[in-house]
Amino acid sequence: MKEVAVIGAGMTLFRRHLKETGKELSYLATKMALEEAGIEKKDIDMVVMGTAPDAFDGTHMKGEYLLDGAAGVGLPYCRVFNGGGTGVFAPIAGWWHVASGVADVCLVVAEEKMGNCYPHPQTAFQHIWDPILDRPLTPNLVWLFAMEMNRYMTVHGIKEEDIAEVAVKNKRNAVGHPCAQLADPNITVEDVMNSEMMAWPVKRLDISPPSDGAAALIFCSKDVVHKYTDDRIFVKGVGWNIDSTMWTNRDLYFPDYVANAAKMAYKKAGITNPPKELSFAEPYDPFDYKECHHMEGLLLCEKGEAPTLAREGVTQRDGDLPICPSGGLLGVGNPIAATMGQKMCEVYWQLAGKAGKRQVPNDPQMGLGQAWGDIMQMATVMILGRGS
Amino acid sequence: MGFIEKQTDPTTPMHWRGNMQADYFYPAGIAGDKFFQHLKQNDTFLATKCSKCNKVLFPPRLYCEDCYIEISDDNWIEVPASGTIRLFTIVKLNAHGEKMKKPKIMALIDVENTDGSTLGVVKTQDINSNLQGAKVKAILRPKDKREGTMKDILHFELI
Amino acid sequence: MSNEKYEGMPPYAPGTHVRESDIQNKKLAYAWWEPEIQYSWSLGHAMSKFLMGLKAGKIFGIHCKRCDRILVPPRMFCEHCFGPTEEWVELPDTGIIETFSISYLDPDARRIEDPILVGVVDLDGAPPHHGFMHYFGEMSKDEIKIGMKVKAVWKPENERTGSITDIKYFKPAGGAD
Amino acid sequence: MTRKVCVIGIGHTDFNSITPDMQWKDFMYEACNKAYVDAGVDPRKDVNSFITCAEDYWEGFSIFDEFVPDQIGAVLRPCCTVCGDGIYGLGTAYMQIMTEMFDMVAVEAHSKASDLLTYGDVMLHAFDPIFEKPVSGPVERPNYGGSPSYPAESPKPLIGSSDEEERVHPYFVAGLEMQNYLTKTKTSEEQCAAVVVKNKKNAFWNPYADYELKITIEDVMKSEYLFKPVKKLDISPNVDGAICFVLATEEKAKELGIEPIYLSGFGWNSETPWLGTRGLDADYAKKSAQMAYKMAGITDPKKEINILEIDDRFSFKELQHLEALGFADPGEAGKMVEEGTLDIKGSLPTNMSGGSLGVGNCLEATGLQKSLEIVTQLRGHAAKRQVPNAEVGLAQAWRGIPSGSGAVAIFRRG
Repeated sequence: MKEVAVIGAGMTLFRRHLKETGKELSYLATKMALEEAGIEKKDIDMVVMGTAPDAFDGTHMKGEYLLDGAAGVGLPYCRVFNGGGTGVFAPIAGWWHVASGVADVCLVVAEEKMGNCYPHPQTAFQHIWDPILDRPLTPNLVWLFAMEMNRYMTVHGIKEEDIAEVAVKNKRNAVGHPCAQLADPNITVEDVMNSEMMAWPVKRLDISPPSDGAAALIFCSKDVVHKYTDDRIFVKGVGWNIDSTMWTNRDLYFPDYVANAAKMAYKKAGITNPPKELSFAEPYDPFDYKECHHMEGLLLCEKGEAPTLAREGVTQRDGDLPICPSGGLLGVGNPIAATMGQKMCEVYWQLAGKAGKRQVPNDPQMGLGQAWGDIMQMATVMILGRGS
Repeated sequence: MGFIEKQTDPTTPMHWRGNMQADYFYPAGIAGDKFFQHLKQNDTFLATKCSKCNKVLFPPRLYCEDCYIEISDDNWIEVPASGTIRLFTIVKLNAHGEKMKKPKIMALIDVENTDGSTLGVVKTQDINSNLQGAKVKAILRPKDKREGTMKDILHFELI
Repeated sequence: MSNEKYEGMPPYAPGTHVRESDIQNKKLAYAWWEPEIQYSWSLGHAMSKFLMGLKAGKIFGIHCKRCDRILVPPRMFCEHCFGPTEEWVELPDTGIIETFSISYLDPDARRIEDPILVGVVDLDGAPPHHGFMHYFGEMSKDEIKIGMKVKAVWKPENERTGSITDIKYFKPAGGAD
Repeated sequence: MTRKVCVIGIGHTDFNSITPDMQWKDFMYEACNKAYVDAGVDPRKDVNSFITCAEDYWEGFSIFDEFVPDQIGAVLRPCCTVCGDGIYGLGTAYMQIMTEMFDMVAVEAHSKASDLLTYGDVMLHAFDPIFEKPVSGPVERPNYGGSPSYPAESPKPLIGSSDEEERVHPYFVAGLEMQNYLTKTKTSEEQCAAVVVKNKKNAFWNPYADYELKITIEDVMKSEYLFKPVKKLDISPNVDGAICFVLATEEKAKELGIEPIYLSGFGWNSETPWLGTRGLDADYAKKSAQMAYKMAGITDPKKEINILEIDDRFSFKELQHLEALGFADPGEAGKMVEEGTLDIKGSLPTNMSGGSLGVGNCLEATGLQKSLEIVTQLRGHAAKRQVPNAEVGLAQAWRGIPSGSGAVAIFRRG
């Protein structure tokens, strides 16, 4: 196995609608990553595309459609997909392209254009449900999260106010992010609590917005990293795991699949005490309770303890265990697969000390990014760390 | 492992109907917007030239996909809305796989003064003639009816 | 496109924001497409039997003997042991509320005044946390809670079609766990 | 020591034009189950990672990955979807095993094309939405149910409507490509027809092929032009079928007492998605083969590779791919099929299974169907269609209209 380094990252603005086509967004993100790595298209051996449902962009075989924007013309190019988990899964695929020795330099591009689905991406979300058991009940996507959030809150006796702290933290963190869609330096818990009720217990400000956007990341083998950069940031561990399709046949209060994925990544990274050994983490936060749910799944705290940590400020950027220093999905936006930008690109920039106003203090050594997808069943985890 | 029971009664409900219907709105993009804003006012096309490989790309792009460099504003060129048929086919089936009411000629047309081509519908009297290499021009909607989409090109006709 | 410089990475935020009003006022060129995408999924044995059961006013589960687990909704194989399932079991149409939501959104994300009560029913006779999603009725948003006992309210027999909607909703069955 | 990756188990369902008795889950379960039994492994204990190759719109779900794990044995295990042909899945499994993180990986791909009622419309949905889709016909849905409703604040911003009524079938691209191939290589339509005759004949000896046919070149030539020069019989009809492969390290194979068939190389490549910019010369096949040959250490494919299963979803594609893969000079492949070189008894047996023309077009499972035949042949289990003494075989698939992407896999007997 080859050790794999990260040498460049890029991302676009995140907004509800962007004028650029998906191809053009992929190009802009890739261009930024190539500039940071100081390389050109000819230096790339293989390309991985990460993009979530075709039904958002409105193009069948969306990977094929996007490929010229993602520098895939004339190169081995493939697309991986597991719903919302794609944002961290595409980098994992990039990792195995290099770790296996098949490619020396692999570009990973993630793109999403949710604004294409008109009048609302919600229409495409109707088709993620089981056609026989669920779709006849004309479900709304928010129901799914409301049901999971309710189960999580009820089992642990958690208050909505504590969970709202997460939305406040992330939207404030996003103030330091030039691409952010919903940064707000003055938001309070009251604002979240008073925001419009969508599907109890989920309120408008508990949710990340649908967005257009793209991100890119470049991996290379340790053998060649000296050609491109003096930084030494390596992939320390990867993990992914899926649970059953039958989401009504399991207790939603704890995500076993996240724990499995995390254990796989920790084992590979040689981590035995995750909250101590990780300098910070970027768990997937499309809803505020999901950050808590995932922190517990990632074994960063005890079951039911995450909201307390949010309330006590432990997860603030300058806290003991900074969580979502990028601003996460709640603050920066949620273009499903392109959230690679706030997850793995951010972990890389933080470790490289390049995160500007968002920089986590005390010279972080090891960071984790996680995404979650499908119908509350898929977890993808990647750990980056400084090395020599 | 395997199945113990299988379906043996062909009269039980066996299918479930459904769809993935949604409507789509596609911004034409940075390059596309420029192309269509021009087409709304003019009877010519725009193309982009890559400053590295010198290829004239049609449809116009923000970037050259081979050289992977951005195309600057001064590398946009105006080209006539005409070209040469490179390839054509006579289509007899519609998207549902049924016979079309009238066969349609679909062609790849090399756009004049560019290295690219466009997909187009060709209308001609003699449907059986070999159209490869034939010169065609775009028949555009009247200017006041143009909306800035490919639909502004009604079809192509032989010159 | 904004190319404003920023300290740190990303150094700028490429992309051009478009407002909803720009779309309505046709300020940018765009294309429109309405795809026509229709399916007819084969149901398979398990789901056919389940839907025929609902038509007859019955809820069928199936027993995996290797795991000693009753699977509902039923399927022909057990995802835990990967072995076949065998024995059909008729389950009572009662259960408890596993989790729920009070939705102020309709399927197209538009607001509604009277909220929809929806959630997962953990069916009696099946293992804990096994059931399916459905609506709740004959209770108010202040009464509904996790653990509440519920019972199916069926459509009249002549209106049933062999669908999950042959059950109208689940109503309170009296008492709570 | 460098790892070697081999195939230890294969399984597939029957291939049929419709399969109304099986849900997609049962269908996938059957194929996977057979592959696990073939390899003698328990998916819940032995297989470390699972891969499915699928595209959402073929299946009818916004996120098909959700509806995969149960039936392939992947619950609470690493599992993912690769949006590509089955050979992309094999390559992905190869890479996963080479990272030393996994010893055994399962790859599944299937076609449940009969669940999809609007095949042509779905394929049109893959065209460039700005410059290509609107050329194919009206942008408005022809009055069919299930379209979304519009809130007052954002009415439908429909533009580009026209008087036309019908959208053309996306297979028109094959008409353009075939004309390009015939013009450039001086290949005749009769030579393409000979491919149809050969493959549909081979299908008689393949028990799972669904479109066997005894037919002559004249019969094919009389068949109707649908996308001139593409005739009805030049097109492979759709079929349902699921296939599963179990891949593992050489050590695992030995442990299990299985004679390994090595996956010694793979490659894939993409041309530009812009139809108008693409050369239409199957450059993707050429470049993916170069990658695979390099990985497998093959310097002279003509001499070193004995059997071929290559993409023939349109008859001319077999000839075009044969040339792109380096087995014939441009214009020579047509002569090879006429001379019988590509027959099962010929010197370069090609599409012994009947190919897509004989078996049916199984969408993203095409590459696995090709690989299945190569592995069956290398194992010596191909009965009446067995090619004697085959040591090295190549499987190749294209991602279909309108893409310019494809993949190659090379298998070698131990």
